[in-house]
Amino acid sequence: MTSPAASGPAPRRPMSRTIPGTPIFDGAAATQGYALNAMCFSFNDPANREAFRVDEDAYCDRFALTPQQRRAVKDRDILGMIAAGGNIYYLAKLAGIFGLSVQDVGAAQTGMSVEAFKAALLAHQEETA
Amino acid sequence: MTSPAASGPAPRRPMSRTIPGTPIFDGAAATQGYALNAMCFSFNDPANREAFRVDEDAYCDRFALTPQQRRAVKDRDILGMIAAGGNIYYLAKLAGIFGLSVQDVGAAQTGMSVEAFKAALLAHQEETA
Amino acid sequence: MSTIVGGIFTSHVPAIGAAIAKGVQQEPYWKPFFDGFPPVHRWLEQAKPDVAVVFYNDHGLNFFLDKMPTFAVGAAPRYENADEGWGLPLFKPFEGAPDLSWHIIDHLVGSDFDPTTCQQMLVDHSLAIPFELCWPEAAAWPVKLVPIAINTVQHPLPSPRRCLALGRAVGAALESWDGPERIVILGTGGLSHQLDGERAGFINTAYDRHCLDTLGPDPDALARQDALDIIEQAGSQGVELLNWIAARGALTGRVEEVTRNYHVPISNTAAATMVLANEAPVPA
Amino acid sequence: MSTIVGGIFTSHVPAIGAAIAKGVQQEPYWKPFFDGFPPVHRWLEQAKPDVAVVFYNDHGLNFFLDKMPTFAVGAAPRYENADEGWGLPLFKPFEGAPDLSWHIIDHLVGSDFDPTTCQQMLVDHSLAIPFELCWPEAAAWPVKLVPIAINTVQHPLPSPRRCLALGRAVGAALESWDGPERIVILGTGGLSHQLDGERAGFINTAYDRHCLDTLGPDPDALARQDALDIIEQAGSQGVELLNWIAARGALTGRVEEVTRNYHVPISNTAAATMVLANEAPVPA
Ligand SMILES: [Fe+3]
Ligand SMILES: [Fe+3]
Repeated sequence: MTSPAASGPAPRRPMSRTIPGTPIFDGAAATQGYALNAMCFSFNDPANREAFRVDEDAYCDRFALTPQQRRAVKDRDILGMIAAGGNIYYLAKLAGIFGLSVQDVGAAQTGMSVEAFKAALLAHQEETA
Repeated sequence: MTSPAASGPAPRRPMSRTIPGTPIFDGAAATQGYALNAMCFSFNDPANREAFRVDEDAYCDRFALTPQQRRAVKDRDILGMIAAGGNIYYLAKLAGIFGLSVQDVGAAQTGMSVEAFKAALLAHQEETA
Repeated sequence: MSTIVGGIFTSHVPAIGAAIAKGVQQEPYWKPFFDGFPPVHRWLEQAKPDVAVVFYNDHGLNFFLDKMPTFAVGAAPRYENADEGWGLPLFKPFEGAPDLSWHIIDHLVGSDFDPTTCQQMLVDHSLAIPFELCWPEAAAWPVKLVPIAINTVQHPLPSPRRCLALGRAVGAALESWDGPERIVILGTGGLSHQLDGERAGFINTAYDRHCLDTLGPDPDALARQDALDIIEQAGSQGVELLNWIAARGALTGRVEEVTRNYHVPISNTAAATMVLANEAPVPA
Repeated sequence: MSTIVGGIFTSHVPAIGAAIAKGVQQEPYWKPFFDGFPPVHRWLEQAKPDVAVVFYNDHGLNFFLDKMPTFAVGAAPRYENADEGWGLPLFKPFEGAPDLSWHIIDHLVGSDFDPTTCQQMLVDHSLAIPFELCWPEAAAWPVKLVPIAINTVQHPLPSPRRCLALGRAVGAALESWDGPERIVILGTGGLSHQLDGERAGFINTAYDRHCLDTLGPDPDALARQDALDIIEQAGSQGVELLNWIAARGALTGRVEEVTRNYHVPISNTAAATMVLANEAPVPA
């Protein structure tokens, strides 16, 4: 599978409405992120996960990741991947390769420790009593 | 690609409306014909066309064609393929392998000679004068 | 004449599947969630459905951005689960009901819906985990499946109003189905949660409770929000509420709440379970 | 503000591509068909479109029955043609207009259409041959592309009324597009022909003439038939008229016929070509 991008990603259009801290995966993001998401989608196949583990750079080459996407992947930078057009449903497959749980991913994006992130989730229990 | 059929084709439901001599490729036909159409779709790839040419039976096995479909393919029987759920848009790719033009296919289905079939088409020219 | 027995609404977090696989349902973290299911099982024993029509969202198993449907209806004789990227144990296969699928598709297209039809389709945890929760330890699933996938991944998402209308059109199709089947509707996903962005971990228990209170008696109220309103209130993945709204729409009769459970958190999610029985209106 | 310059409607029979490849356009069999195009070329020189929005049907190249959309909108930066099973020479690639594609998709989903969106998409002869006919000998296509595929392959087909509404919604989206583009609409396929069944070879010149006469002034009249009515009158593949009806819907102004040509037969098909110019209504 190759990226359909002929001449680099289109710039993201301004969203008509923003929700703080909440990425909206719209057409502009989908256009920008196609290569990265295509790579992540490929990880449904265990052989592809293994190929990524063996040679990460070569695997990113195969999907023609943009420099921004490559850097974010190299740095395990979730917010960076999202800024580069990554969609969390596909990125979750890459996070799995990195051994990250959804709590790890949440903590990394919010700047909290994993313990603090889990504690914040548990704190909502009181509201359900 | 494999057929999704677990236990053979469902019987075709009666159509609510029929147009004489005109197959309607509806859900019942699509269910019945999936394996045959999947095989024909695979012929977009020239390597698959070649594999079919080299060993037709083995290729039909790979797509788990029903006995009715296999027989129609073996006999180059277009109406038989359609009765077995084949759709003309996909069958056209198989017809290409058999070296049949759309006039050949038309003639075969109508029981006309190819010359007579072409002449009938040309006869409409008078109506456009 | 077929019967729509009711709707089961439940979260579908992958970690639930892992907990089932490990058999830790009675541990303190999990017990409050799994305790919501014995009433569901008792209701199912009495409702005895033969077919499940399931509104869910694909998480990048069967659909990618090359062909991303707004609404997809399965019409396969059989559906398989497959590796979603984490190498987890696979779920049992599902027997389809292609004749009923095509009946629904005919009705939808005839009612100005534009579904993508899928004669071959992999189904992911968001469909399989609710089955595991409803029918634990079944050797084979006791119901046939019609899967209906709603795009909750890529904007523009269908509006809540459109999803409710989709569900209602499916309900009307089921009512006009001549077979003897007893049909249960499932809506999976939610409630509030957010996996991505600086607001990851967002949960809104007040909004969730509002949704649980409103879904049965007044689904149109939920459908007056737009998808971004839901995301603002329930988090980016909380928008899986669209599946609940569509499923609610398919309950065409008088609905009555049979059971509900709400527990926070399961993984990053506010987990909810609800059953609404569907009583055909008594002719006057 | 963008401008919808008009619509080009034409048949897309694969044999036309073969005739172009062989350079036999002036032979007696082909000349009456190709003679329809110099007026189209003259109109295009003056209309100067930058973008083509094309309503067509995929013939089993990009879509199979595993994921068969009712309506699919391309949103790729580039589209390629590929082998459709006959090993014919490939057509030139097409530059996309993804921003405009997404604008259309946003508008469609916001208007209760349920498209499948395609960020990667192969386009077949039914899109490429009309391009070859409109811009012969172009080194590269002079327009960017937004492809919109309509299911004419597997029933239930969308109704003519729904296709007209789709086109009108696309037209409304184009009118609300802020860019300076000059946009041409294409509708491809038809007119009457039938490849399959004992009625193969069916052609109905009276019905075709009715369609050509009615499309410009009264498209709603064509949309009052259902898809099976069209098949009865125009043959099973004559239902590609749905693409024409949708394309007509995208012409939102006052339309005027620029040129038409009708010739029977090309291969098994009654071949037609028509241009309708689109004049924005003058504000009162
Ligand atoms: Fe989910
Ligand atoms: Fe065609």
